[in-house]
Amino acid sequence: MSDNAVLHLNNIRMRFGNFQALKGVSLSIRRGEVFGLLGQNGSGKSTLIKVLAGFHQPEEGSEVILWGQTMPLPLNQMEIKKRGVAFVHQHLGLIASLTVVENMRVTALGTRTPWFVNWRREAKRVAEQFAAFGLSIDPFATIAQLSPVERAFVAIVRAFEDLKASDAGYGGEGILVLDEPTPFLPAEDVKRLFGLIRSIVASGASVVIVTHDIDEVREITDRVAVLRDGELVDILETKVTERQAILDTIVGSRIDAFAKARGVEARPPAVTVTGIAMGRAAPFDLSIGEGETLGVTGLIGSGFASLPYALFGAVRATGNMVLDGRSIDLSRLTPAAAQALGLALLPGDRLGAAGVGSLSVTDNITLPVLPDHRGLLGLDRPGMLRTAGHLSELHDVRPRRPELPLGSLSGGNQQKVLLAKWLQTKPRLLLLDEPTQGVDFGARQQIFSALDRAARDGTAILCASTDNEQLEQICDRILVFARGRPVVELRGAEITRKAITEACFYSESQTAEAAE
Amino acid sequence: MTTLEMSAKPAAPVRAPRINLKQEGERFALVGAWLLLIVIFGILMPDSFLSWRNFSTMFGSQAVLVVLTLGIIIPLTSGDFDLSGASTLTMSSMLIGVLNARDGWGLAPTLVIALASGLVIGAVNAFFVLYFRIHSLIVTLGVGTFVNGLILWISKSQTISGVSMSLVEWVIINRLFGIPLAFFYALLLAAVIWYVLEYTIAGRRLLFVGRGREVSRLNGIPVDRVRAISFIISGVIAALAGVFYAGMTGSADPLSGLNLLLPAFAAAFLGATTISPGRFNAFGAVISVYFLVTGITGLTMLGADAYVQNLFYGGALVIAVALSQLVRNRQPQEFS
Amino acid sequence: MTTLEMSAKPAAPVRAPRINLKQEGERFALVGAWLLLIVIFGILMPDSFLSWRNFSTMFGSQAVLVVLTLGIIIPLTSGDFDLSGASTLTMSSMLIGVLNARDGWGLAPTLVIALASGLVIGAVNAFFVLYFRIHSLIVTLGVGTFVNGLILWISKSQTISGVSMSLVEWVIINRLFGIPLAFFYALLLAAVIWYVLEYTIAGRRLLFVGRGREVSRLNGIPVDRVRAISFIISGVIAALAGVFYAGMTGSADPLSGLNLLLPAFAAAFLGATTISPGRFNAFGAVISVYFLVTGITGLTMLGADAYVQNLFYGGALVIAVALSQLVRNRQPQEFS
Amino acid sequence: ADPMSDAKAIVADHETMPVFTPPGDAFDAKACMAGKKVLSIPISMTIPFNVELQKGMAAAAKEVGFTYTTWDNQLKVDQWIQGVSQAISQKYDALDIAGGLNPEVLGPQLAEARAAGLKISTTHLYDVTQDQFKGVDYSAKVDFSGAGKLLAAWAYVKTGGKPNVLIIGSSDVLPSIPFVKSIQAELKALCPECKQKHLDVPVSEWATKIQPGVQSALLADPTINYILPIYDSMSQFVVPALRITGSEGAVKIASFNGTPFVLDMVRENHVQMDIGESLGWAGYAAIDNIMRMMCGLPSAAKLNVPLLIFDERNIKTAGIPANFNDGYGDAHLEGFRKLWKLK
Ligand SMILES: Nc1ncnc2c1ncn2[C@@H]1O[C@H](COP(=O)(O)OP(=O)(O)OP(=O)(O)O)[C@@H](O)[C@H]1O
Ligand SMILES: Nc1ncnc2c1ncn2[C@@H]1O[C@H](COP(=O)(O)OP(=O)(O)OP(=O)(O)O)[C@@H](O)[C@H]1O
Ligand SMILES: [Mg+2]
Ligand SMILES: [Mg+2]
Repeated sequence: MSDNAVLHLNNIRMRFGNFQALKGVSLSIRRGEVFGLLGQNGSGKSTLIKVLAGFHQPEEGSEVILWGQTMPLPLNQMEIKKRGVAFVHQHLGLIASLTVVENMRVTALGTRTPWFVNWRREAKRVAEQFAAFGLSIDPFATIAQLSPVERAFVAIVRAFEDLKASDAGYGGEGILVLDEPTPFLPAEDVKRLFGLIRSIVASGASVVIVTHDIDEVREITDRVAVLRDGELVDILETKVTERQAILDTIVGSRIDAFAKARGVEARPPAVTVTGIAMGRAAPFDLSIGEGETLGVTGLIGSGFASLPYALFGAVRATGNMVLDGRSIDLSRLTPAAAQALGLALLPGDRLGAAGVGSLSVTDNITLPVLPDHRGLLGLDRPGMLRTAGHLSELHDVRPRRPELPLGSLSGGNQQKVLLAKWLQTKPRLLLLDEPTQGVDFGARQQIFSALDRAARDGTAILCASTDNEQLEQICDRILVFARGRPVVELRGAEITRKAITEACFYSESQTAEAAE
Repeated sequence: MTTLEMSAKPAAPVRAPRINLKQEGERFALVGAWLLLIVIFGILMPDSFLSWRNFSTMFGSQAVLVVLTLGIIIPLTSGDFDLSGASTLTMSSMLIGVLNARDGWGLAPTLVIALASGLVIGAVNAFFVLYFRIHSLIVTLGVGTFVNGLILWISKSQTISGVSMSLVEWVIINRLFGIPLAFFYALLLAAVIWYVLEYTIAGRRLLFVGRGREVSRLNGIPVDRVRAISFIISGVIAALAGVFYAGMTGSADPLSGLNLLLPAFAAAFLGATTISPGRFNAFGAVISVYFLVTGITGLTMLGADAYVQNLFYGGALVIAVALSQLVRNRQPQEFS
Repeated sequence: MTTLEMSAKPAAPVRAPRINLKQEGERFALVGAWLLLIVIFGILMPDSFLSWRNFSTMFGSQAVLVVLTLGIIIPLTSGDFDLSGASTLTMSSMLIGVLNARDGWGLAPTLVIALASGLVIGAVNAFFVLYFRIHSLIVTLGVGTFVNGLILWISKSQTISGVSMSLVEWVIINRLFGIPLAFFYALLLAAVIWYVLEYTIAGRRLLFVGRGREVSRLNGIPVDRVRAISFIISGVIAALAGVFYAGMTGSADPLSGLNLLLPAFAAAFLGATTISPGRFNAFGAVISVYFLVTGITGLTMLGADAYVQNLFYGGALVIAVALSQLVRNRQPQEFS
Repeated sequence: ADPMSDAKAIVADHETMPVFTPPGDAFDAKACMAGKKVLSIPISMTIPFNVELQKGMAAAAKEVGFTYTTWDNQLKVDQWIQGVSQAISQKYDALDIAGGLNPEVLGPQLAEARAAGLKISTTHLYDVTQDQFKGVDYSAKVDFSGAGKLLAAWAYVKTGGKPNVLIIGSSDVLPSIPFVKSIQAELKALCPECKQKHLDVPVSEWATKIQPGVQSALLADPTINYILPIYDSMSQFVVPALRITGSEGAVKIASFNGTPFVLDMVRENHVQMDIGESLGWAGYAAIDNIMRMMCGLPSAAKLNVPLLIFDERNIKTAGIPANFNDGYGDAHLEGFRKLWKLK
């Protein structure tokens, strides 16, 4: 163990029921380093962080040593916070129906007078803190009113403030722990975040960051720990390790990235959309070919994200869609009607909009095909279970126990279930919103190949995403949005991660200029 | 090129759902508690308690509460409270009293009006909840109070007796195996609701709507329509309970039916800990009603003071649920 | 790279300033409705209705309901129902009847015991809800019923009169501006709760816990402790309401207090549509109670029949909330 | 005649210690009740009135020596139904519906009981002017209208012939309609031009509606000088209404039932007068009528229990704290024993 370590985690063991999530993980964080925590979905990264946060109580024998002092078990959440460990948890830990200032203050350290809170003054202070990061977020807006990026920033700024207010913070030290902060952030903001991280590391503090993005890992971290099935596999020096070596360590064996065989031939259009307008943006046209995968992207707020929902009748939009020779008025379209027309939508919010966590995999997966399971005596329950079992097998859902509640599966597996749910209906048009957000490398490749199979069977796919790597891997064509409408089109060999990033910024600045 | 070599372990076969003892124990704990009660009272009073007549009376006289409970579990499943159920029941029985007994209408049109009153009340609840997006608790509380006012008005606060004997016969006088028909109606309704919730698409949709409104919407379920229908069905079933109430008492009074509200909710929630734990379910509700009433009846027969009944009722409710929670390792209950 | 046609749309304007008329309208709609009622009855009965004595009577006599409502909004804020509030109230007033009036204890020890009973009931609720992870509805319903049994037992089902006159004096006889002191106690309590919920971190934590249990836990809020405390505070406040109830009636009876349960919930939910719409709040609750009682009083003075009161109560509840929903464009209410 | 002296005469009739007047011919109760079983279903055993009445009835039955069972319940229809069923299955000979429970709500069940050979009686439900439900054999009716007259006369006397009365009734309680009517009629007869008002509150809403109702009435008409809650349990909500409107002292209360807490209130001067009926006495009288039914004798015209005025004059005789039986003497014990040929 290194001498200047600020935090030792020794032999951390954590079990949920009879499932051992952490099997004795030991690692230490040095002063002033950026430490990456990598691993597949469900490998135990968030669990390790939640143990450190005092949210989960580890088993006897586990040891947390903070600044040379062994923290007594059970760990005390406030004590850890006070000693200068600040967290941005995986799902941010914000309450959507409450205001920014409430979220910033209620759980923060360093509210000087808990017996009288002057909300106006607090709001002013919060606004100043945002301003220091170049943000202008209304402190009295509710979290639900903010965009995903702004939400992420609220959580991050809150953690910084906690760090500053802690005992260690006065000495310019502390540990900032970020559990997958970047999936919400567009590339530009990731850069800003990393700038921020570097500046606080320079002041002597340490940062622990969890991410699935290998490029980010290579850019920002000094060392990475790789977890697999609750065990520490290796600790690597980022500078001296190859990208592929890191990936291989994570997965435990070699997985090649999914590579799409991109067709260049013109396809007959499956869907033609004319004059679609969402919100206040000007209308535009769009068409997707049979078996084509169309990506839509742009900076956050550029309006591409609501396109899948608009085509499904789930948000208000106007325009016309032609599908199989039938003309559909989008302003009258409802999700039920869209489904009847052969459309399918996989929302990004897994357990809030796509599936119900408290119901079983079987219940979730058979929802759109219930009419097929009608027997003489009503629904054929064993048949439904069989179907769910087959689909689980087909999509490699683990564990293969379709009677479990959806919520007890790992994120990647939930996503496979929800995708399987729609793919079995063989939709004409599959609408995706961030289909692999927070999904690990291996599972992503499986999802990509499943999508590719569907496309080859003729399904048209529209995928809204800010994940450029994903877009590069699966799309035949990409539309880049700015100010509510597509402004750049990339196709075939033009599609590279770099080109997408450039297009996003280029288009934004162009439209901004044009507006002036 | 598509190179995809997963490190995957060989695909495990689909495991059949394991029948595990603990889960079955959880499902049938309340039934066990019920049997235990019967055994205890049976030992204490072998003649009077264990008589078939005692059981048949118990089964028959609780049919009204069973039906009312079955009514409210439908909106509970779709995530709404219906606090107006007992008022609907009373309204329906009072309409029978007023139209049939006082004004001499025939039974058939009276029953149509009585059931229609449930439909109307359900529709009013649905309108306010869904059009104005108000919490169902406050709407049904308000509508229930309003209906109570209407009942006092149409009845002039009087008890009305003389409800058609043919209704009385079909509810409580005619018997099968010595048990009044009302019990079998309630059982039949429970079976229908169980079937609908478990084995029909409509039932699945109800459950999805209760567990996730947004998920349901995005899966093409017309959420508002489902909720509206569940309020209306709840109203009609509560009105049906009112019909049985009028048939059972041969009369209608403006108040006593209102006391059934809390027992019905207690039975619905207790029922959700048994048979299909974690879900409001029809047979669970039936068993809860009979579990609680068996205790009360046994105590009454033993001549226990009135307050002991309350102690038993409240105590049994909490203890029964607490035990069932112990069996399932105290996982939080999620109903809605 | 193919550049598609560019649009030239100006950037969206910055968010509008916060104080807007509509929002203020939403906040004070119920107050407006209340004033409207007063104006209408004032025109109809300028002498009797508009007298200060009428208002002081209204203010004084509803203090008990106000206090009970204030008690239940605390667990409501943290996401739990307390259906045992009315039973706690009755228990506390019965303890005063039994100890002070029947057994001749002094007032001070009696009050301590009465308030302690609320604390114990709250703690029992908290224990079952939190240790066994049972839904608060079923626990508090069961515990409430159990307490009702205890009340019947200790009172032998009797009404007990003769509660210490000094309690009666301090509650209802002594006055400030002609209004019985009970009103000011209730107002003071409302102010304290308002302050705590609005201006302290503890109060906001309650709200956090109510809106998101997991998120709160993740942020280091001791969720179970917060919920337990809110049950206990609710119990103690309900017991305080019982003290005022005994002081107001000068007696204690085992049943009548139980009727306050539904009115208290109605007032709590109606109150959540005003002052701080979307949140259970103290002054909203106070205003709701007085809005409803003003209507009832006016109607009674006009000589309306008893059923009209129910019609008004139920109708006003639903209509008032519906109007406030119209003002806020029928956004769904989210309380918990 | 002079209304004041009429009213005073009515009052005076009920101020003396009651004497026993036999309700009919004497009979050998022990002989005809031998081996008989009677089950009584009160409306609710959470009402003290019923508890005491049942005690009285049980005591009387014990003296005669037949099986008497009270079906303990809490105002629940299903419990009443269970009670009837129990009476049938345990081969009782008579079923008594007691203390305000309306037999109409048990129509089908009583018909079944009758078919099974049980005799059915009601105790302390109907007013003497009311007809009994056809499903019932004998009824021990109560002189509510007499009590009504007495209350009216009392208010008239105590206000010096200028009563402005607020009557609190409860139309959902069967006898309260003739009860209120007799108060209204008597007031009208004594003082045709005097104001009176009727506040009608259903039982389940007494706790929430009486107090505001009385307050509103007092504020709307400040000349109200007497309040007649027809049942004792209403008065606990009237007293705070007087306090809160500042009318205590100026406005008096008189009620009916002789419930101990109201007698205590008479002693403490919160209530001016309470008409009492000894429940021990009433229990014997009720058993008397049930036995008449069983022995084939004609029914008593009314429940043979005298009404006695309790006011500051004699309130101490009711006990401190008051109870249901003191203050009436025990003339009934001797009387009934003789009537039943127990001695
Ligand atoms: N809340 C829970 N309740 C019960 N069992 C759970 C729960 N969460 C996880 N499990 C179980 O723990 C085991 C490990 O699942 P895990 O999420 O680690 O899969 P995984 O291999 O990591 O999947 P992926 O790599 O796709 O994320 C599974 O059997 C899973 O069902
Ligand atoms: N509260 C819980 N109860 C039961 N099992 C849990 C619980 N929380 C996590 N698990 C299980 O523990 C394992 C580790 O989960 P964890 O959230 O730490 O994974 P992760 O590495 O953060 O994955 P991801 O990359 O998807 O965020 C998973 O199998 C998960 O299902
Ligand atoms: Mg996983
Ligand atoms: Mg994680």
